Amino acid sequence: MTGGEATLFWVIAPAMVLGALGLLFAHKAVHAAMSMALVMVSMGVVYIAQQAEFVGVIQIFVYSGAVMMLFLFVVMLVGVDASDSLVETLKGQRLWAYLLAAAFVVVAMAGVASVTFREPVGLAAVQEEGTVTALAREIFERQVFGFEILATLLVISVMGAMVLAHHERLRPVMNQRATSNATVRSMKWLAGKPNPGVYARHNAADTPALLPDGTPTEESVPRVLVARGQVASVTEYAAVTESTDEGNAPNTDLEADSEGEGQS
Amino acid sequence: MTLVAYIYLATILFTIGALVVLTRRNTIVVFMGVELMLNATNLALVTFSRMHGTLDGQVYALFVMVVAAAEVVVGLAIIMSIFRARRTASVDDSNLLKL
Amino acid sequence: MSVFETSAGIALTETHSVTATAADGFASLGWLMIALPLLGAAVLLIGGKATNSWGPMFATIMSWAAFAVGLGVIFQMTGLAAEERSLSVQLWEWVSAGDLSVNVGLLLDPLSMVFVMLITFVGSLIHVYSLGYMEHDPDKRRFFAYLNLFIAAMLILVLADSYLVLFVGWEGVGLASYLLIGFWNWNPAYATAANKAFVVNRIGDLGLITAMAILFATVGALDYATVNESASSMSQGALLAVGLLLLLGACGKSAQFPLQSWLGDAMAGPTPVSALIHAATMVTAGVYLIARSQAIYIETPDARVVVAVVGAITLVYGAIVGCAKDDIKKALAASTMSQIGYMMLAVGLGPIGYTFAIFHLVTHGFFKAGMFLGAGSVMHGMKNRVDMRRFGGLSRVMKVTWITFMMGWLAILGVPPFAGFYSKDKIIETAFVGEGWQPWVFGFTALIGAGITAFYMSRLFFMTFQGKARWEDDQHPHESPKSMTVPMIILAVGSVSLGFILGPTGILENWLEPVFGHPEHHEPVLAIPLIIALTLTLVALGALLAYFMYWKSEVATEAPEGTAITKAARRDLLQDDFNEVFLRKPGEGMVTMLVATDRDLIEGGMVGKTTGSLAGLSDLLRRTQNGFVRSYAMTMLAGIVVILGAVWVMQ
Amino acid sequence: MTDFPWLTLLLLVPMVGAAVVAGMPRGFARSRELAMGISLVTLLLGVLIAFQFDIGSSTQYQLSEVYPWIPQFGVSFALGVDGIALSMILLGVVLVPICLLAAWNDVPNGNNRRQQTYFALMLVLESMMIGVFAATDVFLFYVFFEVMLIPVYFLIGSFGGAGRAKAATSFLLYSLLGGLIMLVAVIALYLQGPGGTEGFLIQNLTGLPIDASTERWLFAGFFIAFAIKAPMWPVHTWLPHAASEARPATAVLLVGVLDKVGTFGMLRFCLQLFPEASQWATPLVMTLAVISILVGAMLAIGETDMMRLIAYTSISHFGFIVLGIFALTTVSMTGSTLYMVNHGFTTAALFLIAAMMIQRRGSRQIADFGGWQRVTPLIAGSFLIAGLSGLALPGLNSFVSEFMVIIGTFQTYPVYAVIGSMGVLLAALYILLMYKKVATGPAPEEFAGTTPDMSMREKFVVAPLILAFLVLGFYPKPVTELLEPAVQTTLQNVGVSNPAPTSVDAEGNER
Repeated sequence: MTGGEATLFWVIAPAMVLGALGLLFAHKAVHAAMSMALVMVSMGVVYIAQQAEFVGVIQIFVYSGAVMMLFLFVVMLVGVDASDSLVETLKGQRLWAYLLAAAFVVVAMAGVASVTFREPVGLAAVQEEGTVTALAREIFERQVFGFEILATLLVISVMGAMVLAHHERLRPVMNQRATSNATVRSMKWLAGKPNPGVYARHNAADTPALLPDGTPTEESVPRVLVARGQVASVTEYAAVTESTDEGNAPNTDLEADSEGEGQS
Repeated sequence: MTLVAYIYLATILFTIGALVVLTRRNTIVVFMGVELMLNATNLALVTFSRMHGTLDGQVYALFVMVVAAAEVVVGLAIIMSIFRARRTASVDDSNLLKL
Repeated sequence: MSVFETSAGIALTETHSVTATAADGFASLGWLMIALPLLGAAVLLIGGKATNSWGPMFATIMSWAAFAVGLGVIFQMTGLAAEERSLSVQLWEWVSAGDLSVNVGLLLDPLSMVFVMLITFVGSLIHVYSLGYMEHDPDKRRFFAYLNLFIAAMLILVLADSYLVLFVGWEGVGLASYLLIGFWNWNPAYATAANKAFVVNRIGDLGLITAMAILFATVGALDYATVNESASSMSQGALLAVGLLLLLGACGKSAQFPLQSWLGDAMAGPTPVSALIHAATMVTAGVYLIARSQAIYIETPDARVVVAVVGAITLVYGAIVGCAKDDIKKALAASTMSQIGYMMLAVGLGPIGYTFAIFHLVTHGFFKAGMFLGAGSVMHGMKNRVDMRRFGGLSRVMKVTWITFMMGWLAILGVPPFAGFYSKDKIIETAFVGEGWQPWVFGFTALIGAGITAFYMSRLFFMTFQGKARWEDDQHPHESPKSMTVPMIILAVGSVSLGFILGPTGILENWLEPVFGHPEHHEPVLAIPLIIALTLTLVALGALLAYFMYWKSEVATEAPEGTAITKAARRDLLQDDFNEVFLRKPGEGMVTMLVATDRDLIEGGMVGKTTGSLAGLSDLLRRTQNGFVRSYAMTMLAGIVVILGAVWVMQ
Repeated sequence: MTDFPWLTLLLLVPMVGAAVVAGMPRGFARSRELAMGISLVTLLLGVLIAFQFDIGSSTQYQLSEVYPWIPQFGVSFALGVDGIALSMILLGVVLVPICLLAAWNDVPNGNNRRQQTYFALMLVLESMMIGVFAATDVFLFYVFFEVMLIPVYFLIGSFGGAGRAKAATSFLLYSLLGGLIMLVAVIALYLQGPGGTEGFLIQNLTGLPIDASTERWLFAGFFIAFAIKAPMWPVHTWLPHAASEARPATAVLLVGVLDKVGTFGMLRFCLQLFPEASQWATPLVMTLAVISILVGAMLAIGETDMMRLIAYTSISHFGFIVLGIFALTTVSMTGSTLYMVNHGFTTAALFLIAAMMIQRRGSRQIADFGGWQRVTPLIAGSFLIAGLSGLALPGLNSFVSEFMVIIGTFQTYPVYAVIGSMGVLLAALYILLMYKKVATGPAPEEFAGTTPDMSMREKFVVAPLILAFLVLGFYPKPVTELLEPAVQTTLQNVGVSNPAPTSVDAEGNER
């Protein structure tokens, strides 16, 4: 290891360990993914430093570029906000995990330390005709069978992913006719749902209409808004009407609303 | 300072990856832990390749990457479908291995 | 059928020996005697309902046909010199392995032919009788099939030329007896009686099997010829063992003490069965067996004495039981037991007794069968009642039955010149022959037995036919049809005449001489006329006592309380109670215990505990399989640490 | 034609037949006829093979075939028969068609494959049966010994009665336990042998110079497996469960043929391969055999379930067989091997006829019967005949063999023979008590007159069995002639000669 490489190593190795620790301790999946990406890129750099240029480039392109993006994509799909609860559900899991990990580090490092490695040969000899060429020779001559099998594996995994991600349609698509038929058959909202309420100060789709007895009805608001919890409260406008019409004390907010509405 | 330093680094990364797998419950993070472990192994392979002066280690590192990619593809698809079905990405909630 | 030249021979006393020659001419068809009734049984059983109409008649014809073949053989035999009257018919090789080789072969000799005559003649008569007796039974066909089966088995028994073939007949008659006792097995008690008969007989059979095992181990063969020849070279211990085990077999079949308990219950069968099997033929098989095995008994006087003692005990035992029974058939059964005791006593006395035993066996076959048929006839007229206390005065309404029964009664009493006088008195005389305590004990036992016999047989006769009628109200006794009375008449004629035809003329003695030899004449310890006088006096006393008690005085319709001994005698001298307490109860206890052991200790304990602990262990291991991926991963890491640690430690 | 692979063919016919039956389309209506045809072809082939067999031949195994199978481990696919094996194979191929006929309506033909599976499994079983008896390679024998369990497991487990799951598991675990112990012994035996590519052939393993303690361990390994299979007290508890929960036809093949592998194995492996150890263990084995006889019989007396009762009688009978085998005389061993054949027929008749009554009554409990002689006279009558065969009535098959066992054993072990012969008495008790409770007594009103007696099909099931009783009872010579040379060979291997009659010894004069 030359001095330059050593320097690089001492810079980049702590970075990688930090990134890994980030993965371990980050609460949010996105942060974890970002730390992971850091490790991946650094890893690519290390490969290049180790005369494995092709592998390093692939590491950066494929891993950091494709795989990590895929992770981020899924994280987005699942929910960026999703964060881990720090409460451990399995009794003793965390403690044992750290203990075992410590034991592993000690044992593994002791094992590596006890081995006497011979003087590094270096790759200069085998990569005489160029890194990529040498590697290609290796892959397409000696390991071509394994390579083919890997290719098959990739195809199969793609198929598998497609099958898994594909959503089988269980019933036929509801076209307009089917929808109207279903509506009639259900005997509900035959004449269509009520429109959103129209008020003097607000006539957006998020305000519910009022029923004859003065209660607001959620059916008049688009479903999406309900799901998002973005339905506006009727009381907001009722307060205004109350102040303009003091003599008529309302029993409830809603009644007040309706009265106010009627008067205005 | 010898090439063994890389091996130590790989060991540490591998351990951290294992810890991630053992302690984190978010499936995606666990998965990333697995990737970290694979990468640590790759690092060791590449280092050994350089030590011995053969390209085998690099080839295997490449192969591991391919396998990992395949694994990621399928694994993430599985995570997606589990998430779709159960609205959660926690490993513990899906103790499907138990009858 | 192949005919082998064999050396089947009858060894007797050292000087006297007859070798069986291969049968030729008509006698070579001797197997037909067995085959014909067997065919009858097969046709009736396999033919099913199709043979309902003609089956019984067919069976009867088959039985008579066997008789005819037997006659033919005898006729051929009479044409031969006395020494050559032992014919052998070899059929096929049956059991063979290693040193064991047993042929299915028949031995036609004077002894077996006497039995053939008795069996087929009395048997055929009883077939005829049954035509009438069983006329209205829905299962008549099955009954005749069993009868034919019995005839065939009995003929195998007496015609066999080896112990093993004899054993086939031996168990065969046991089966027929089982089937016939249980013929009306809709009554559970009858089914139980049938089982009892078979099982008690099996105890005897066990003796026979063991005897055969000893014979094979010592002599290496089971045919009479070889056994007789080698008997003298057997060790005393083996001889004694064989003698006693054969006796055990004989006791079972002949209802001798201590295996006599089944005979009384066997009266559950239809009366013709009781007459044929449990009076005339099957029960005498034991006597036949001992007589046939004379070569062994000659060598072992100890076993012979035991035979005589068993006979003596049974003859008194049966007589005592006979005095107390009110059931006409059971009283007759007790009498049978007692009379066979006489025969057993006679064969136990050795060569001098064999001929008389067979003589008594034949006459007994006639008069006892006759009396059983008479009892059947009475039951036929009395709606199957058997309680003699509700009989009485039947002499007026059932003339033929009365007369024929009377002939049998006089014969069994031993009144001259009826058959029993010649045969039984000879046995009593012979019992007095000998030295030491034996003649006195056996002689007086036989003598007193004769007196008691006179008492209980007269009691039976008077209670049934004489005195006042004590019938229940619904009874209208009537004489039985011709098919029943004719056989009774023929048997009665035999009871009257067989004695002086066969006895004083020496016909039977001469006929059997090739088998039993000519024993030297021994003088009894008492003078013969004195013995005869004593016997007749005792008989007269017994009959007179019965006359006063059961004819002249009123007979209670309900059995009186009676003394302890009467009560015991009514219960077969507590034999069944003994068996119950000492055999059945412990046996049942043992079975219950074993079942519990098997269930709790072996299946529940040994096997159950093993599987239980295994299941417990796997339950523990199952806990680790909690379904959490991370737990599993942790075990993997632990495994890796352990492996690495191990490697490290080893380095 | 002697080089023709007859035994392989015999093995393959039912196997291929099973595949054909199983492969028929779902709901195929003629699977029963097809299976029956295949089993009849097998029977025919078996008879043909029996005619190829040369009784006087001096070679131990005839019609033998040896093909290398796993030469690296010394395993070969070697088949061959001696008289004993041939008689057991013949018993099997005769019983299978009878059982198929008896099982005709066991499984209705719905819109599924159950019926086909059932009959196909029976054929597979037949094939395995042939294989296990014909194998002359210890390893091949072991393979058949274990593979045989699979069809039986499914026959019990998916076609049996209410308690089938427990019965099948119990059967499987017991057998596997024995099999595993045997496997260890098999491998250990190979290591003792000459090795090589045919190191598992019985011929190459006979007469090995093994030291005494090793030989005893090996003997124990084999014997335990066979004792479980046979089954002997105290490892018998699986049999009553299996026999009572299985379909009667399965129970027949299981008890009638398969369990004979136990006693067959004792003859062929324990005695032949470990003669010293066999003699060393004889007192123990004989004691167990006598206990089996008596305890089996007494348990039968105390049993209330008809099928279980019959199973217990088999335990008693197996005791007799083992007794005769280890008595080591020609008479007793010929008796035992003949008993193996006879017992097959007797048990078959008992199980099948009892099943006919059980099917009509709808209960296995003896107490639920009574008076059936008047309901179904023909069935009750044949049941009695079968029972009489079971209690060894002379003139029926079992007698000859039982008698030979007793007197043959008496030659060498009189005490065991006498105690064992008590089983004869107990046999009368269990059979007659059962018959009394089942068939005698007043006719039950709810069944009399309305319950059909034996159908034509059932008559065809029972008739060959009763015919076999009579033929083997009166003329067993063809079978004993087949068995005796094989027994003699075994005795020679053990190095025992028959005891001479003692009187001749004592006197020194020959008869």
